[in-house]
Amino acid sequence: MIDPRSSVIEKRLAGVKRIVAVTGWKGGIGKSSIASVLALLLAHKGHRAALLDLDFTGASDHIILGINDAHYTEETGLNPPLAHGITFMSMSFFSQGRAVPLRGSDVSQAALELLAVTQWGEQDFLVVDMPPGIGDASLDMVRWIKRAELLAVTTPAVLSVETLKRSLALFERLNVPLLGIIENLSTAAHSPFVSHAKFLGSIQRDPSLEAATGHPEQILRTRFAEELGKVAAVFD
Amino acid sequence: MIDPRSSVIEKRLAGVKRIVAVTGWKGGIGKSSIASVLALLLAHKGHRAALLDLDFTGASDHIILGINDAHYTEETGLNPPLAHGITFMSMSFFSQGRAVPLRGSDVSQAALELLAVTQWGEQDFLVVDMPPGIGDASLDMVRWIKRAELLAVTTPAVLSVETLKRSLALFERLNVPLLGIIENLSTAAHSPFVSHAKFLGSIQRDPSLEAATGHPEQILRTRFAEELGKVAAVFD
Amino acid sequence: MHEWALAEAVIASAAETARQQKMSVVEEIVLNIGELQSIDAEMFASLVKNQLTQAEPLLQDAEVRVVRGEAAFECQACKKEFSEQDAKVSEEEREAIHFVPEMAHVYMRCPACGSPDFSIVRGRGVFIQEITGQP
Amino acid sequence: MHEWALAEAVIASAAETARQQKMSVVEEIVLNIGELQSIDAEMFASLVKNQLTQAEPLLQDAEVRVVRGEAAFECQACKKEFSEQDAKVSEEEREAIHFVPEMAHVYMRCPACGSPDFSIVRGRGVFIQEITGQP
Ligand SMILES: Nc1ncnc2c1ncn2[C@@H]1O[C@H](COP(=O)(O)OP(=O)(O)O)[C@@H](O)[C@H]1O
Ligand SMILES: Nc1ncnc2c1ncn2[C@@H]1O[C@H](COP(=O)(O)OP(=O)(O)O)[C@@H](O)[C@H]1O
Ligand SMILES: [Mg+2]
Ligand SMILES: [Mg+2]
Ligand SMILES: [Mg+2]
Ligand SMILES: [Mg+2]
Ligand code: NI
Ligand code: NI
Ligand SMILES: [Zn+2]
Ligand SMILES: [Zn+2]
Repeated sequence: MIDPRSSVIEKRLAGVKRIVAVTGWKGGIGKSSIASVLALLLAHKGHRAALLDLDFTGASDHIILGINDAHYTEETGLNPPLAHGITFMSMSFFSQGRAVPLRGSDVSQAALELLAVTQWGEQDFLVVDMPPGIGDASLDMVRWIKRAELLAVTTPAVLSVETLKRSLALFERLNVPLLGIIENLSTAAHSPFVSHAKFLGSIQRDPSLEAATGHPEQILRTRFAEELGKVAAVFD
Repeated sequence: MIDPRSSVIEKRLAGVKRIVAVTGWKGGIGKSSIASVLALLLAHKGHRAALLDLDFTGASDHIILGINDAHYTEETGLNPPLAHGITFMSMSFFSQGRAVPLRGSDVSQAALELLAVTQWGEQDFLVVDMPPGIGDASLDMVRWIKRAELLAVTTPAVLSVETLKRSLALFERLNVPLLGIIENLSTAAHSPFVSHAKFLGSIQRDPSLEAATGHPEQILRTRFAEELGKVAAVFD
Repeated sequence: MHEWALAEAVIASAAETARQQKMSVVEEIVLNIGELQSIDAEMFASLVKNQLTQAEPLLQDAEVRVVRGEAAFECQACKKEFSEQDAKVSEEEREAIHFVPEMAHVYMRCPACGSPDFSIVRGRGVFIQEITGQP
Repeated sequence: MHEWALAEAVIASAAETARQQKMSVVEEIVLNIGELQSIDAEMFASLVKNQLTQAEPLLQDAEVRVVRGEAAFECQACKKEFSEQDAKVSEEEREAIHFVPEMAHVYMRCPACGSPDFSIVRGRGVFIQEITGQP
């Protein structure tokens, strides 16, 4: 039995100019916030921006962006809806607000299915929000989305720095290009990555982000979005 | 071919009185900090306390507790070392500070191996630090460690609250007992879980925790440990 | 008809396989359509045939045959084996499973123990079961 | 000799299986010892035999036979199949793999493409290959 799906992935992504995988391999460092707001900012600047939430068991981009009513349509594949200017795909469209208990092998299968049937169309950027850890989704990304560039997130906390160090070493050996490193939830004591050749900038803890959750217009007015916007200048 | 390992798990855990799985299913909410410091506090109170870091691809308890030199010994199995009064087992003993890229199926295999060969001895408590998401490790816990009780962590943030809501509903259906809910990184705006019947208490953001990382004596003097200590009264 | 996208994958994959096996002409493609995904087998076969007419010469004259694959599940918690019939899912849930069969873990439960932790042993979705042709 | 713990698992599992298959006496237990874990087969067989003498009557007189399982890996990234010989690991790394064979993903790489994303197809660790006995 031959699984035909991987043969068509490259074609599905052919209209996408750049693919940016937001990672950092640790949980709770702001990967989803940065991925979602980055897509929002890129769309606002007039780029064609798409967002894929690949954290299937912990999907959150739809909550951050307040995407409740948008729905994919079925045509020659699944057409992701355009929500707040972003072409968006997430497992949340299929799970009706319930928990998604998937083993890693199921995560792989579901990712393969979405990559095979999602018609992204023409995009300047596809931002991919990665789950924590180096598990099936991370390894599949290297295998199937060969053009992905890493946008690595860290915080000044020892635990985040240690995770990033060991993971970057691995992904460098795997020849996955590193686009840059962002420090989030910055404090006076910076992480050692601020002196890394690929360091892009810092984002402070912004207490106003929480209340803006679910409200894109409000998010765009936060200091978080302002600071991320400066970092995102790397895409101009 | 029969895999013999699962037949011996119950026996390996027979000397352990209570098994507490620290979860919350979201990343970065303080699961590892709470699991590690809870084990430390229990040991300090004179309980026999063990700690198993089940977040194989993102192991961090050894960093939190500063366990660098301790090493397991080989006898009629693996005897976990006693570090700072805690009987401790983690994948970090085997990975030499490198990244641990494991697919979910490998996480299951590695967990099964550790559970089959680790000789925990007599313990009042085994605290299990869970990874984020509902993946292989979470599902294996339900399958293999049937006596585990959930100690669920949340924060006041919408994203954490939403994750906890959907996950608790699932685990309730699976008949996994909920020991209690802790709110970490509390702010003035509390999560709706503070009025939950199983709510145990709140822990503030404690800026002194970061500098104490790796130094158990110093951790015990933080406000974080003091507040967690009050919550841990539930174990007396 | 998001099935069109899967049909396109079938064509691409069949061409790849035929070339690997150094065929100069493909005579038959046998598809296995897993029950879980609720894909209409006739409809899917005709989608593949339609795309074949525009495909490269290698594939253009291939027959398309369809075999339906029954879905089978095995619970990892209690080892119970069960079939689709044992699961009750609503229309809306069935649609989610149609697009992403792994959503079965969200909407289906082991009929014996209630766990969502089962494996999809067979009958998940679209596979190429066999390709025959001339060298 | 953490192998003692695995030998204990073998005994417990063999007893379970024999009871499921309604055997009254077990005559032979054939073990498959995967190469990856570097367990000495002779030593392991004798550990199992020693524990048998104290096991329940059902198992007490069983012969223990050992078959060595060669380790085989398949890269998920480039599909290359490879064997243990293709991997260079130090003594210390070998010890980690001895305790937790999945540590192979930390210390070994696909010899063709350098990926740690391979599957352990065969020869991981200790399995019971066969149990024979009388009803
Ligand atoms: N710069 C920031 N200021 C304030 N809160 C933040 C910031 N970055 C992230 N957060 C909050 O931290 C939590 C974790 O962020 P999230 O994007 O979900 O991280 P991850 O995807 O890495 O798990 C969320 O509640 C989010 O709102
Ligand atoms: N109450 C707290 N006050 C200050 N920092 C905290 C608190 N709880 C957790 N942290 C910090 O937050 C980060 C994430 O905590 P961690 O325990 O690793 O979470 P998880 O295991 O859920 O991913 C760490 O840097 C940790 O030191
Ligand atoms: Mg996230
Ligand atoms: Mg943790
Ligand atoms: Mg499954
Ligand atoms: Mg493997
Ligand atoms: Ni359809
Ligand atoms: Ni040994
Ligand atoms: Zn079951
Ligand atoms: Zn390879």
